[in-house]
Amino acid sequence: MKNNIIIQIITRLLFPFIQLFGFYVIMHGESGPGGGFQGGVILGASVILYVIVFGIDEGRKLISEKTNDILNCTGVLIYGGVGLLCIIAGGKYLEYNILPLGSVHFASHMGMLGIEIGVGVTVSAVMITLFFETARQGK
Amino acid sequence: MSISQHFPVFVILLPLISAVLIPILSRAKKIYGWYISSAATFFSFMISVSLLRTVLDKGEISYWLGNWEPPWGIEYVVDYLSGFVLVVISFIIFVITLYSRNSVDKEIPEDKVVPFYSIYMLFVAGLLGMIVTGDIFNLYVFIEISSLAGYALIAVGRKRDALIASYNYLILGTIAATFILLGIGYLYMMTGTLNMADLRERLPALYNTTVIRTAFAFFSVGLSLKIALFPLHIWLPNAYTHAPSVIAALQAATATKVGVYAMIRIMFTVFKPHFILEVVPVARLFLVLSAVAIIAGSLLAFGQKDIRRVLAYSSIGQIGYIVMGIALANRLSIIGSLIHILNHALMKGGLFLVVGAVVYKTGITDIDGFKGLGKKMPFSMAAFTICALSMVGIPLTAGFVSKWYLALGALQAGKWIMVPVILISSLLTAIYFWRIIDNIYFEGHEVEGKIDDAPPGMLVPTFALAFCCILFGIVASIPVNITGLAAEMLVGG
Amino acid sequence: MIEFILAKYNYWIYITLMMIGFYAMIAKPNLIKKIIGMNIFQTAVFLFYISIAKVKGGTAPIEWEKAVQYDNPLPHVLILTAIVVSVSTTAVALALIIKIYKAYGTIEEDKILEMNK
Amino acid sequence: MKTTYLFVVLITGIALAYGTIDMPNFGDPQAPANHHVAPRYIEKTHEETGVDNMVTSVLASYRGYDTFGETTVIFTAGICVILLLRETRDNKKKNRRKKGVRS
Repeated sequence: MKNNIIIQIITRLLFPFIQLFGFYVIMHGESGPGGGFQGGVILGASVILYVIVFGIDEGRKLISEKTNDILNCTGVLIYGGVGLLCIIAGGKYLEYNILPLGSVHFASHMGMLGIEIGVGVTVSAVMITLFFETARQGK
Repeated sequence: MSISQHFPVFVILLPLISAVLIPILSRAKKIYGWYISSAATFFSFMISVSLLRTVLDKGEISYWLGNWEPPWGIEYVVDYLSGFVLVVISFIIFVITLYSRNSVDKEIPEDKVVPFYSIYMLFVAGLLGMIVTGDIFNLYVFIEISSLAGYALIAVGRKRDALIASYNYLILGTIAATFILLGIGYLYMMTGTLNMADLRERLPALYNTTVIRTAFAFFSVGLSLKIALFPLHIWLPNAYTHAPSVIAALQAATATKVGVYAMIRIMFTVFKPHFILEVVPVARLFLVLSAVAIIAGSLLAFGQKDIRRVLAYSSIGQIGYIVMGIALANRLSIIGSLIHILNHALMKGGLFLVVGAVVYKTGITDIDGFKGLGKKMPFSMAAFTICALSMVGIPLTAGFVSKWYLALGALQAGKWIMVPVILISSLLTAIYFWRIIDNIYFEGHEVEGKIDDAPPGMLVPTFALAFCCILFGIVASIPVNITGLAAEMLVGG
Repeated sequence: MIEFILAKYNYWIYITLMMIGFYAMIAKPNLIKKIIGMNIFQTAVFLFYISIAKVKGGTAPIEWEKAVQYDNPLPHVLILTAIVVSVSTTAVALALIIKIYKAYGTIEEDKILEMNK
Repeated sequence: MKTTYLFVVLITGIALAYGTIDMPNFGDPQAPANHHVAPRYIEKTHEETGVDNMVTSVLASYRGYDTFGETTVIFTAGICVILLLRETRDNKKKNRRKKGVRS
């Protein structure tokens, strides 16, 4: 699809909006359907769409193998890190209420948001990894 | 507020976080992967020991994740049983991790070492998580972590057969895990809870419903597949044969043991012994299956030429011993089972480590290729002989203790027929190991070229395991006391 | 009898699906078809869990002033986890199949077993 | 061979059907699954965690550790695929050379 100008332009147009929607779904998980996993998959899908249209080499310019590998790990680290923060703050593992952020509800909110972001990062990065690693096999 | 109250969760977090850190930190140098893994498994082992000591002093530890009280939140439980198994498994894992450095250098392509160690640590985290958890769905999640990692680890074996072995393991493992998931769903449907202790209280009223019986059937089949109980063992020989040596040792010594532990949890903690003995007499079925497994495993080990295949089939027989103890379900037999978990992990781990050392030095896995190795690799072969003697169950080795308790348990349960089964199988084991030991020491020098013994990085861990085989044969009272407490907790007096 | 069957119709559907998937998983010689079977098999279990969660007249478990009754949120959570597990297993299985195809040149199980002899 | 497989599948199906006999009806509000643990999630979510979506509150807070496990599973899958499929440039060159020899 490298020569099809219509698809290329439409993809470029849609690309930021798909990502915006992905972020929205991650953030919105607390009050409506959504959450880290779903949003992460949408984020990953945006990159996959981009790679399908522009090819693997262009896609690697967008997100390099090294960044991708590090993002894979970052998500789990964020999740584990939030848990450890709760221990440092004097609670049990993953006890968000204890985080010193003012009100209990706000702390709990922030804790959940933190782990949702962690899940989202890992899921999107892994989706991209899966796609790149399998797509490269065709070469 | 001391840090030690968080130990139950740190045992799992250490390997898990290090699995995540390895791909980031060992970009600079490949060997960092091994350093991080060794450190993490060492601290996990230390924490396990400290947990067991706390349990022995003060009784059961319960850790509420997120501080939600069970059954609403997830609970971690360390009691006599999980404390004991935790120490055993984390010790074996630590020893094998120490050993892995040379073997991985030799058998894993250089560019795969970093992800290899990362998955290795995930596998470890999955196994340890399965032991500590007190929540039945959490158990499923950790089963899946360890099995997914296990599939990939087997697939990195050098030959292409490893791929197909891993694929078959994946299909059967997924069937097993899905059956377990289904069983969990059935239990939840009837009780409304996922906490093991809570299930134990709520289930007896429902023992006569078809739903609970089906749930138990699916748990049994799923877990039997995971531990490779005899008719469901087909994935195991190929997986152990084609996996890299370190992984074969790790799988043989720990993965099936943790599966057996999960089985004990389901049968004696979630359900009560009364259920498998009287309400639905599956204990009898398991007893027959275990007897068949013991004999068939030993017989099948006979015809094999590849040493790893001999060990794999012998594993199937040894799993039979452990299940036999569970099926007899009295105090002595449970002690026998639990000690056999320890012993078999030590012996089979030791044997596979020696095989790994031979592969490292010569690349030979045929039994015939072992001829004359007794002179070329005297230390490795000495360790092999000790572990083999322990497998046979010679007095003063660890293998004797567990078989003794299993036989006592069988007599107490009035199933005296199991005693000759144990004796015959020991005899068969003696014969097929004799074939190998005969090759090692008394046959001519077939191995050509200059071969010296394995490097100390491999010898020391192997000897640590072999030494423990003798240690726990002579000082049997330590494991017997601890498992005695665990058995009392499980089946009462 | 009819009432008994109708009252549990979701469960009958899930049992049928599960049997289809299970059969494909163990009987099909094509490795990809096995994976398809595996997915049907696991999806059947998801259907079972979601069926447990349903309460007559209940709405999605998100707070809403007009709601009279909510569905049970716990099975939804469990199955979210199980879906992720299923996706991961499928990914690993497909990666294995790619490697197998490269090593053997086929993905028919019987041919591979012949080659291994 | 096919009949054996069919037999296994049928046994499984019969076991499942047997298990269905005592199940609560579909959508039954009185089913035990809806009574022991679940009501707290429904009634107290807002009070205890401050979010409106009960699925999220259970997923992230009450049973947050399961979700940690879930994230680990997906991470495992990613690393597994990297382990299985990734080839560095050196290996690729070697492979090409091998192919060249064959042709």
